[in-house]
Amino acid sequence: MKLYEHLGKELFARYDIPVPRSKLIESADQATGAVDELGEVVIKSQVLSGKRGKAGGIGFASSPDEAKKEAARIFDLEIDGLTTEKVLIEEKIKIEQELYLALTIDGSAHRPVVLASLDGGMDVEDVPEERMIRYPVDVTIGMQGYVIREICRRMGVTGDLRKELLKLLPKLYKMFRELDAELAEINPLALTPDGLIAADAKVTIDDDALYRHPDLPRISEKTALELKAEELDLAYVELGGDIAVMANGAGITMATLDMVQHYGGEPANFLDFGGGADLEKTSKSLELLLGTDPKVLLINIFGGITRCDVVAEAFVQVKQNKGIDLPVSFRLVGTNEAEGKQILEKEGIKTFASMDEAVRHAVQLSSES
Amino acid sequence: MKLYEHLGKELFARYDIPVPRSKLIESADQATGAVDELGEVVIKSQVLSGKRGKAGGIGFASSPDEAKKEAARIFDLEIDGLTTEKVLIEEKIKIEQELYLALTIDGSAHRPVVLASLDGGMDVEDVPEERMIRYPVDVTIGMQGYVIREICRRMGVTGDLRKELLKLLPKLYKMFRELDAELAEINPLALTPDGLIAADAKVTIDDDALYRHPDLPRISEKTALELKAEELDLAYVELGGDIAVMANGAGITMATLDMVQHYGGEPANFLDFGGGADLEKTSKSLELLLGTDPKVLLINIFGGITRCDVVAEAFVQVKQNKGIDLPVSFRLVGTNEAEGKQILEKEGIKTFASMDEAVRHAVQLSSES
Amino acid sequence: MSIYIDENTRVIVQGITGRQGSFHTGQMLSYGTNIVAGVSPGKGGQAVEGVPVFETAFEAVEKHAADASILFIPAPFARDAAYEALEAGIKILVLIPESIPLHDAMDIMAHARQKDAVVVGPNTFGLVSSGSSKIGIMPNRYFVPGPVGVVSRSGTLCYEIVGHLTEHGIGTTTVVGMGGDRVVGLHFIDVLKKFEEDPATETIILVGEIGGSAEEEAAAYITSSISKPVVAYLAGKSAPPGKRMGHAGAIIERGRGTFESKVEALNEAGVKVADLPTKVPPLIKDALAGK
Amino acid sequence: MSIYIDENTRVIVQGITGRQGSFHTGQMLSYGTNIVAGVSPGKGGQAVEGVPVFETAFEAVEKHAADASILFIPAPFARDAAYEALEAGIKILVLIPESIPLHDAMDIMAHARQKDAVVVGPNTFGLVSSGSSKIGIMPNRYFVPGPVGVVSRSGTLCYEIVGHLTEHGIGTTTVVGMGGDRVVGLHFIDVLKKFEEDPATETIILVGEIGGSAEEEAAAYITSSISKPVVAYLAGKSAPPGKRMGHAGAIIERGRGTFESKVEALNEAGVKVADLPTKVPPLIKDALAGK
Repeated sequence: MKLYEHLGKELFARYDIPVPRSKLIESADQATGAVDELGEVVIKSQVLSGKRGKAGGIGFASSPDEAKKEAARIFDLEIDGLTTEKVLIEEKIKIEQELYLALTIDGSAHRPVVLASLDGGMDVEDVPEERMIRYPVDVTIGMQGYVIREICRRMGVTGDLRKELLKLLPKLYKMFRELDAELAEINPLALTPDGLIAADAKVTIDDDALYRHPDLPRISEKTALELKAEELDLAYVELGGDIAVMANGAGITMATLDMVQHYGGEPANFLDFGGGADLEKTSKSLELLLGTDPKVLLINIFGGITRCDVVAEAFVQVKQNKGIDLPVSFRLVGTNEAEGKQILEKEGIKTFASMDEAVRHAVQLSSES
Repeated sequence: MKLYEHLGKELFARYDIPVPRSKLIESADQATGAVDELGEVVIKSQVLSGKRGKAGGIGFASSPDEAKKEAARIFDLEIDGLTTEKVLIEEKIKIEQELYLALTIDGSAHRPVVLASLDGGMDVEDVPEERMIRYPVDVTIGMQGYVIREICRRMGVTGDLRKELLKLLPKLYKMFRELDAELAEINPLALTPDGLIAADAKVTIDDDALYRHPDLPRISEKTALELKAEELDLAYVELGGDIAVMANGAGITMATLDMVQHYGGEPANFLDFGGGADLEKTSKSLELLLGTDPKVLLINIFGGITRCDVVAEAFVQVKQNKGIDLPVSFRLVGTNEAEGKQILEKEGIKTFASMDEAVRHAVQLSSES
Repeated sequence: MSIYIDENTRVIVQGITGRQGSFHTGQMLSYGTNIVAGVSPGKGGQAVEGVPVFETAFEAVEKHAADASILFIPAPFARDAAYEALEAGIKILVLIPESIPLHDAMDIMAHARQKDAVVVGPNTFGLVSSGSSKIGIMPNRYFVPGPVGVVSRSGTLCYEIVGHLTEHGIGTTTVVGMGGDRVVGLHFIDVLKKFEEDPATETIILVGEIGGSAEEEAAAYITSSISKPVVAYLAGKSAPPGKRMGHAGAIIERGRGTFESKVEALNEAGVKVADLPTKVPPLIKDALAGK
Repeated sequence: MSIYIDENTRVIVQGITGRQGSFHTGQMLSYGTNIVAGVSPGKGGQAVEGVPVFETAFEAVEKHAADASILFIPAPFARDAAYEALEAGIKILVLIPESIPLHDAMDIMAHARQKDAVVVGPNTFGLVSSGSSKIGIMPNRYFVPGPVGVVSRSGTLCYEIVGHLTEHGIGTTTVVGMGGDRVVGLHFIDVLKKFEEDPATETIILVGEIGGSAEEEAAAYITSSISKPVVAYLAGKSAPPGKRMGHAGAIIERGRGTFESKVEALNEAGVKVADLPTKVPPLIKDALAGK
């Protein structure tokens, strides 16, 4: 779950990481008072995108009028396909240097990794490798002083800035671990006459760990349909084509979409209803797909932990209760395959043994209809 | 630093470990109100000794008069050589079973160790080995559920009692680690109709870690002189003989006392002024010893990190400033030995090279004076 | 021959009394897996499919000298159970559950490293040494002995591909599911190394997908250290790019992670990348024939 | 021969610019210790006694391939410095500081176990392979080569005894200070095992003291595994008993810990216990003479 900058900064403040004074607004009118309160200000679109700066989502103002004008401009901006719902107005801090500092998870190392650079700012992805320090952290001992001293040594940082980092990094790490963050990024981390200040905040929380953070807000970038899918604990993404695809397992679902495209079809969605789904979850998945009004339905089941008889029964149930009157291409193999086929055959539904055939049939159906 | 039961229980409560309702009193008169407040009560001497129960330091009362009488009796009691300054009056809880539960440090394993038994109470030291479960805890992962389940399995505990222990042990462990405890013992841990309640508390905090616990009270079992020594960061214990002993290192100080006794002398004290003491600390140590008015002074220095010249200089300084007019047996070897001897010889002070000779000389001097 | 496990591997099932635990215990037994005990706190003394159930993993390991474990434990309790297995002395730990928090997975991996144990998963179908032992949830019938080693990030897609092989009469030595999460115990490199050392494995299939840099790392490793032919299939060619938060991911990946980057890296390493799952068996046949 | 360290052991000094660090760097160098670098944050680029100083242990190890470290760091910062050394790859870590909190010491030992490193101390004088290398703070002149291995819980008392040996013309192979704290890295058993394996060590001195159960554990180990003669000296015969808090200590010690218990256990193991430090050399002479 990605957090808006202003929420990320709230968490920073909770962990005693310095952030600028600020005001959050929902319309340009609210911007006028901010300058009186904060002096010269920075005006920032609250969108969940790494491209905000380059897209013009950040402005500056030193008078109420200017602030209102800039806020209005930013509220109108579309950034990376996203609209601006809220704008954060912050005091303009005196930046002497822009650092980059992040904690994220390095899957290759199985560890949290510190990324740190003296070359923070907008083009940080282009910083040469030797100027971007990476340090994987041992979770059994956490963020010790020596880690920070070594990072500083590699960056060539000494003196007061090192002292500041020795204070700041343990706080960021504590937050990262305690809040189950996947990412806690500060870019730029501003060196000011008052020390280090987090001028931005990019925080992502692990969705699978949200259950243990009831106090965190719930933010979703999903469409209404995707939200409904989420409630059913389904991995669902809208794609815009006309062949609705339902499969079990992320890899095979992806491969199914690839194959649909390979044979010239257009998938309507990604829907992985997971491994070992029960009758109810399977039925709900089907109903959700049917609700999107596709031209063709492609079901691709390779049962391992998922049982073919359960899928077949769910299909029959939905057919009987709600009706399924679009063309269906049904592939069904794996665990309890015979039982599943029998259930479907009683209803006059044929299945394919081959994924390839099933996909080609579905593409064929979509071009016919 | 050992904590009185009532302080241990305050810490338990801070970590959400259930303790009985209670009242702390400093004179028997204050006991009368307790029964009205708490009903039937237990009256307990607050002394830092494991022998309290057997020494009669615990009483019971169900009326104000009885409470006052019992409290008075306990205030008058001497337990293990200690007097009772405070008494804890607690509600009498309904005990169905007495367990024993402790966390301490097992030096052999380099780890915290859980000690747990279904046979809690006064004679817990005699519980047969197979009924006293020990489980060393891995500090890199802490008190996980599996540890508690395994302890329960070995104890033969299931059901509700296991659930209670699954709640309680993580709290005790958290306290143990966060407060730098050497010991956190609950004996008895009372199983009551309301669940587990800590009916006693024996908590010892690591002296070397007190600096990071400014919020904890400071409790001392030391004499005035020992407290003064503590301020100087000296390991000092009064022993009652007439030969004052000063040496560097706990082992050699002990061995010096052993040898004094071996040759028929009576050491006045244990004083280890540590390794690598500077001039000031060495002088202060000497002054402290002289202040105890011994018959003979025995100095036994084997300089490693301690420098002989520093000790010699300190001795001369004290002699010149305050005067040293008792017989001295001075042994001085090791780092910068030549320089040390030279300093002392200028003042007409001879030294021994052998510890054996120096000790025998000191015993001789004490029998002469 | 087999890597990681064989018919002598003594397996315990943690969470054996649950719906999935008991079902797959039966499946594994019928495959031939040497399941020696189960664990389910509060249910010690029971039996599931004839397998004795114990209160703790310690007890199970103590009484049945087990060396591997498979976990069917809900995600919130998985870390505790994994620690238990590792502490009890288990050296091969298969984590079936999905949705284990990433920080819990990192904790598990750190502890496994201390204990010199191999973790498969989480979010994996497990692993199988074909014909001798399976510790996992994959359908039994496709995993027949043969000369091909398979390592996969995804589950069902792997069955699909192994199923195609079976149809073509080609069996497998060992099939390893790495697991679909961002933090998993085994990486392609670990398994490739084992396949290279395994005399029974003649050729290798790598089933990857977009995201992360595991395939690119595998490609570099294949170039430097693998002499056997490798065939790959990658899922996700048609996937739209996700929106990224911050720059850390990009800094870590350094231009890797896309379908194109992976195909390019693998091709450079001499790996043939099939464009459909059905194209894998012909490529394998070529490889086995030394073409 | 020597155990743990020899003239090839490459040593760094953490806290080299402090009063004790710099003094003992000089002492160790004059003993012949191969000190390759020092560490002192904020003082990188300086030199102490000709030894180059670096910002971090990583840098020192990276540039000088060190394998051992000695710590002169104030107790509150010792754990961090110890972690640093271990993480940088140091395999022999000597912790000189007194008063390291017990929980910090446990943390250090847990991490050292992960890293397969040997920790000597804390609160130790270190260790010396006589005539070739010393990593510690003991006075140089008493540690001359010879056939006796010495392991001690206390420092100065150990010098005293080694000093008596020297007066009698008897030298040492290796002398190890275990450290005086409740949690120390090496126990008697670890060092006894090394002495048993070391062909140069003909006989062993064990210097113990009251409290804990290390001597009793050593006695049991000597009975089962040590063939060489062992002589012991124990301090604390005259010490008054301390007041005990709770029962946990007694449960752990199980009747061990007193002077009498230790003497009895050692005697039963065939160890001669000297009643004065001066009595150690004659007993060693007897042992060397095969009496």
